[in-house]
Amino acid sequence: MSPQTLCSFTLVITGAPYSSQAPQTALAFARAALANGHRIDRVFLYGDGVHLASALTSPPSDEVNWSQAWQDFLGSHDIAGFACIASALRRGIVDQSEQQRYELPANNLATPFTIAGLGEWVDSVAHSDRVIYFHNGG
Amino acid sequence: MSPQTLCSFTLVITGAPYSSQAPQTALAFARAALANGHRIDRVFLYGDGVHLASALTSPPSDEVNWSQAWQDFLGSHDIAGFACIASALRRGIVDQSEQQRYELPANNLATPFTIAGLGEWVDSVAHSDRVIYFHNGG
Amino acid sequence: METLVIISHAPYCDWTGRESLDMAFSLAAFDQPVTLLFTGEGVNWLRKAQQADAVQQKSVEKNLSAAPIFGVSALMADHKACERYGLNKENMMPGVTVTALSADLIERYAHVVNLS
Amino acid sequence: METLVIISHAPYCDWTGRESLDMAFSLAAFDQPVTLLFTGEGVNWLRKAQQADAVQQKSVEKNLSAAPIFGVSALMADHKACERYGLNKENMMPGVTVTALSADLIERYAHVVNLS
Amino acid sequence: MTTIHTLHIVNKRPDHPAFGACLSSITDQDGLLLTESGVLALADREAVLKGTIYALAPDLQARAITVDGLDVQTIDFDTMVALTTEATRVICW
Amino acid sequence: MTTIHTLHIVNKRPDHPAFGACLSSITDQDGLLLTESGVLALADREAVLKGTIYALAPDLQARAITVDGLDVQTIDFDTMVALTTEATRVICW
Repeated sequence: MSPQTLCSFTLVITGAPYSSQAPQTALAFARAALANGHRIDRVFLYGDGVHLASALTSPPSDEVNWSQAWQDFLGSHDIAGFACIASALRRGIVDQSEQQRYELPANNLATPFTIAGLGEWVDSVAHSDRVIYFHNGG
Repeated sequence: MSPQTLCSFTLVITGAPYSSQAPQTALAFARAALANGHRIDRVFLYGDGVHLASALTSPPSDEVNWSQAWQDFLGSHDIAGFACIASALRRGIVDQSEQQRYELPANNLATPFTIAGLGEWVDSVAHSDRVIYFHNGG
Repeated sequence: METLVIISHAPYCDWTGRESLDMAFSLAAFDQPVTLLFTGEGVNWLRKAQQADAVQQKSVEKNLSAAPIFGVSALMADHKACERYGLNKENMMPGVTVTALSADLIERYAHVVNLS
Repeated sequence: METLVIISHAPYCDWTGRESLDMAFSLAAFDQPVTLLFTGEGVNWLRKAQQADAVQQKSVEKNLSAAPIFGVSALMADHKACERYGLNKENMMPGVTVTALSADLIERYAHVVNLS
Repeated sequence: MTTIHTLHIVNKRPDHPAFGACLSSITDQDGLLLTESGVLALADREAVLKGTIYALAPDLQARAITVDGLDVQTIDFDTMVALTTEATRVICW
Repeated sequence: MTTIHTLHIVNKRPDHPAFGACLSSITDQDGLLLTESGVLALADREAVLKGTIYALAPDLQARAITVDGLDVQTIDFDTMVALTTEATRVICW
């Protein structure tokens, strides 16, 4: 692939905000990808990464709210953000329909994230030019 | 301290369910402590451990729901469970009053956990005979 | 366009190993070729006679032995890690190819996943 | 009844170091004696001229240099870790005692905390 | 049961830095209790352990780690609780 | 910019097992991009790196790691994106 080729990316985030630097590194990468004319097919949250989709994250006012920053980024660029259903249910991230199905007291999935299966990731592996992972570092 | 001496314990859990074995090891330890006549002053959730206090955890039905198991244990033995406020807010675990203060769409702190400051932990260090930590392993 | 899923996390201490397996099985379910490679502490997933119920978890031994049926191309284990953790033909589950994590191995796969 | 808080996590990759500091400062705030020990990658918290804003985080350098004022008894760093990461008098923030993590050191503290 | 001075509880895999930090801090009078991934040290040909060694039975069983021929006491949670009450100091690495 | 074959992105501290796994899998034709805690390898006297080495500037700055005299290219996110598009294969360790 020559340097001029435009690419389609999928970003997979497996590290949680505040427990890893993954969401912030991924966001800077995503911004640079778009700025250089590339496309982002989707963002897929897996494992602890699903915590990024929480609507209830409230860090101190002098720290960046990475969940909010990602919601804004996805919304303003109309990029799909998915939280893996199996990872999300185990970690207490649920949307309205899961709330009803499991008779839970609330839901906390932030817009525009949606809940999806691993099929979305498989689709990325098959069709995105590059799948880049942002793991828990440490 | 002789083997017969009864002890007061504080258990500090810093590993999240499904991302660590900490909540399950801690629960087995807590049950054994009570069975042997010891007292548990309090359970303090810190760092990623605050996810244990989520009311929305919904693992597959053939896996143990560690949040539920801990809620039941604390409730039936009338032991206080605290989630550190700073850790909890960063990680999207909030009670009704934090929901109102930060104008959040929901709250997800499971009963009987309450939100508290590090002062509760300092009190344990000063007054419990033993403070035992259950960290993220790996 | 084969994918290599590397499992390097120790068993039972977190869900990373299971979630890596889920990825491999999902690829297989959608007819995407996939191979599993166990490295580091991850090779301990391959020990025979694990009793996951002792820590109130589910065993993955059955899932792993069914991997070929579900369409996973191969189960591989890094030989250095096997040596280090004393895994051999006697105590390792059947159907695992012992090999070496190397640039030559990586070269065979278009996509490599290593949850860590 | 002094507490030793050990910080062994690398800076900025997670919140463990900051949350360990919060513990130490809370003890100090309640007049409980506490010492901080940096080991392993944790010694990198002590390097001068960190620009945390480059990764949109807050610097802890100010907090650390104010530690004695807030009542933290001492800041210590493991000498092997300092050597490994090239930390010396020139590039390490002032006020840190270089020592060795050892049974003798541990012996001085009733309570030891190591978030990890 | 031997009386131990400091009880070191390690739930980390053998090549985790915390395991090394623990080994730097342990004496022959201390106890080393292996839990969770810590029990893998008993299968690890490169591990050199110190102190009186204990391992939590459920974690050994889950991982099918055997201690035959090793100088290790397999214990349950009741004994773990007892060890924490008897030791002068408990460190959870 | 050198053309690289496989791009290895490592965000782990130098003594993390994934760092070792990466080094087992890298050739001289490959690129090694250090991000997050990975940049600590450049201050680590025990680290032996391979391939064409890149380090992400913001992560270096945050940790006050200098690369003077080292054979390392300091890059920004634009270059990181370019490297991922040019490499035959990208592995995130």
